[in-house]
Amino acid sequence: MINKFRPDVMESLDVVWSGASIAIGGFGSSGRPDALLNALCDLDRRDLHVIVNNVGHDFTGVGRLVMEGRVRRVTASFPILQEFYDAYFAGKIELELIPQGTLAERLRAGGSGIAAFFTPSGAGTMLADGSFPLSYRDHEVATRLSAKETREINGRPHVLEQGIIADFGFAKAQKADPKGNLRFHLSARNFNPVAAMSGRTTFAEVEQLVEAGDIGPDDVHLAGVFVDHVVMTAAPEPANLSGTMEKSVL
Amino acid sequence: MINKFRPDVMESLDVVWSGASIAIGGFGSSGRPDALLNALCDLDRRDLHVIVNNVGHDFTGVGRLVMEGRVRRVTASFPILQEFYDAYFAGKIELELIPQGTLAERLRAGGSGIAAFFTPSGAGTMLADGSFPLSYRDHEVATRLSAKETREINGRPHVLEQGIIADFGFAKAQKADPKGNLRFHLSARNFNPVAAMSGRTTFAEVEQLVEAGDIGPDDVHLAGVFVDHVVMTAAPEPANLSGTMEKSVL
Amino acid sequence: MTVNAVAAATVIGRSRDDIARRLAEDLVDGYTVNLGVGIPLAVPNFLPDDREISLHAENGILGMGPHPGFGLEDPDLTDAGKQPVSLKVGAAIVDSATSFAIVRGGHLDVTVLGALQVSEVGDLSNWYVPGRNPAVGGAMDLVAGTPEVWVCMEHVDRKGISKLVPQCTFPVTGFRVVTRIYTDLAVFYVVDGRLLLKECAPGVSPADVRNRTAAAYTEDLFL
Amino acid sequence: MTVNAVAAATVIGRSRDDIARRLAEDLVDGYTVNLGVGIPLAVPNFLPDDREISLHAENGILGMGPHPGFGLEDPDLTDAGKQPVSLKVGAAIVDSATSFAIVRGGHLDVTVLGALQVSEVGDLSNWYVPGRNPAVGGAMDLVAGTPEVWVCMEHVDRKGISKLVPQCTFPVTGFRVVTRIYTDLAVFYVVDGRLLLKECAPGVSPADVRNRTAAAYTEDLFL
Repeated sequence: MINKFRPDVMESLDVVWSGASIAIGGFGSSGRPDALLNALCDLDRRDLHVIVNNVGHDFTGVGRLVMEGRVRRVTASFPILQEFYDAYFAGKIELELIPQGTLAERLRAGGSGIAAFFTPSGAGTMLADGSFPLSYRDHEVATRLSAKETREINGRPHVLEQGIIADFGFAKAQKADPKGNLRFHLSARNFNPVAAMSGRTTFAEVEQLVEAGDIGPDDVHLAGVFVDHVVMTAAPEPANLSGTMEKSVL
Repeated sequence: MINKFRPDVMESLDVVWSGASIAIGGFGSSGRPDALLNALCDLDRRDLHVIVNNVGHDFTGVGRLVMEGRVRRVTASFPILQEFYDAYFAGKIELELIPQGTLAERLRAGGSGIAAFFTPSGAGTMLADGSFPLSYRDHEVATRLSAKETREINGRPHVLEQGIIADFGFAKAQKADPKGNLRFHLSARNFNPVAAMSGRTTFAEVEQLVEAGDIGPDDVHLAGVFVDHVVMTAAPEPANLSGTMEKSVL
Repeated sequence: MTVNAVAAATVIGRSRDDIARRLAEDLVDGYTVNLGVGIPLAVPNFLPDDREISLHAENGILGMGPHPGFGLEDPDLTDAGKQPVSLKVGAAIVDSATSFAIVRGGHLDVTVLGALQVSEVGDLSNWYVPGRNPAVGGAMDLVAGTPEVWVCMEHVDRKGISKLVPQCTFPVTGFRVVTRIYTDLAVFYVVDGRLLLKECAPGVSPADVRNRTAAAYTEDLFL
Repeated sequence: MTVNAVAAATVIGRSRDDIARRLAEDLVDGYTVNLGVGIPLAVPNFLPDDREISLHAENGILGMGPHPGFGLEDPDLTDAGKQPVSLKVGAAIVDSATSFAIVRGGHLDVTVLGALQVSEVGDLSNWYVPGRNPAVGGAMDLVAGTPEVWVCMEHVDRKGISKLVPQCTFPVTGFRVVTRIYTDLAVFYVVDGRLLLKECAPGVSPADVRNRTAAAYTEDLFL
């Protein structure tokens, strides 16, 4: 019988290598796969390329990876964390900044065998014209994001964006069954399905393991075919996170 | 209060003009919006461009439109109906034949503001190289599908496919609430979500109208923002269609 | 055209809340709307009771409601600013790819955004101040995909310099995307790449607007 | 190389069911597989009990089961051939765009298809016989996206002509996509654009295969 449940997060995640690219779900701390991210730190992986919407507002989640110097490049739309920017301007991390919708679509495209697509988002801007600083050295621009191919379609300029196939996908879900079928809760869904699709090998951390059949065929949010390994979150989510919410005020 | 329920199919569909392009859900007769298609015939609309996976195996659904000579062009992957092919070879209907996955993705792309995308499906084949007959005259090829732009990406040839924005989208669902949120049943979902996304104006025919809130926020298959008008199916689906199934054997 | 910064102190137009209130009047019953940070966040407070406006949040909410009240926050239900929110009856959740399919595909009616600058042809700058931390979020998708992009902003910045400019000097978010501008002093429409002054705020004269506006525009006031 | 059509009558290899049975042996526990029409449809009948193979149908089913039995058919649950099917426990339904995201994105393990012709570098022709009604369905997506494309077919056509050819003469479905070929006479692998004879059917000799095969290949028989 197919059973994607893995009892030990650390053992399961040991296949992730230093230098890997990892697509990570979550929007801020909502739906962020913290158990996987912490395990990655505990396993001492380094030189990572993380593809994620936000780096975070504190030293948890991707913020911890950044603070511990484990990240070589971030592909994101809204990093937030000041310490991330400090590392960026200091030349320690590259930032591939892309529009949020482009990020979501690039992850979906990569996971869907779509090599590239034309979108109007960002056409003609600094994020498409080759001027945005990808990296700094001594607080001077060292390299810039490559200019993106632009084409007029239906009378409007569009930029060509590449699908992202990540070495690994990290998702956080509410529930999983042994086939890897996932169900998310409210807006914690966000980037998790597309991060899972983008990964060559995908890990899902979940709050609840259920029996096969407990998630009805019409109630599956992400089909198990996109998921390779299911682990439990380190701790169940507290019912009320108002304390955390206060901290997340920008 | 937003209420997308429309009591009269004919009155509601009267906005569809002859010559319109219509993206239609369904896979064979499963999930096919027959009430909408019949109303279109009863309203005597002609010269239509239908975008649909199958023309059908009999004279219902899109088959009726074809048999009544109302269709100028079919964009499809698997037409099936012999009378459709007769009309095609006789020069009465154009056939834009495209791979099924390309059809699904073109509809989603059009509805998602993605103007075009590169896919490996069909690269180098008759469906991409400009040789496939789009139309016949006196049983000789009159015009051919345009050759598609091809590009090598990641070492493999890909073809550029355009997003499809249809004038109208026709979908069939199991349930709708007044906001137009839809829920589908099993494999009758198929092309319905993407046909709905592709339409500038979208009609959904449903078996059941429910109150707002009856479909939970995590249980919506297609958000009401993609749906403009909701009508009832002409007749409720019988619980058991084994008779119809017999007829559907190819 | 130069801007008379001194004159700014002598004219009092709409408050930030009043800008949001004025914009809210123009939202049509049944619209689906995305609200950016800043003044736009006040818009829901001023929607007329007889209109149902559905709010979209980039992180995948359609039918977003206000803060649920202290102690009722759900970490799995936050808006695009990571703040706790509630859901209206009939709300739907989508993933991020579908959320931006809705945005890019033109399925929203209006996007309401703040701005650093708007040019006289409707170019918008609102994502990046060079030298500060760069972040873009969904702004470029929202302006590229939404048919109506309405800006709410102060007419002039803290130094009294017009934010309506001949050409944007800050990095651009989208070109020729803004369709309306609501400021403390006036309401402008952008039609076919031309800026039209449609309305002055109560107590503000067309001359007051002229003195504080660097962009070229035509007066086309509602009667 | 010419094909000795007369010889075909004197060799009896695997039946169509036996071709499906032979292929089924090679499916690994846990695989997700798409089955085309023809011989591939018989594959589920021969899966060993100790292996769980998930079946995908293009119209959006993962975990498809057999016909539910007469009287239990559901018009909302059919396979890619429009036939009534059932669901296995733990099945999932997806829309057509996601179904082909799964296909194109390489998330299936094996696609099993019938063929008109397979070339010696693994080109496949199976979608169209010129002069007949053209239809393609999901074949081009399946061969473009699935890492393993296994063909089941008769070794020669009704006229005794080899379906393994130096170059496809029928319109091609996909270039260099086929990885294995299971016929009534033999099993071939395609490795780095070269055809390898891995196995002859019981009672069939390498010479029998050679006599009925127009494509160039190397003998690389399993010991």
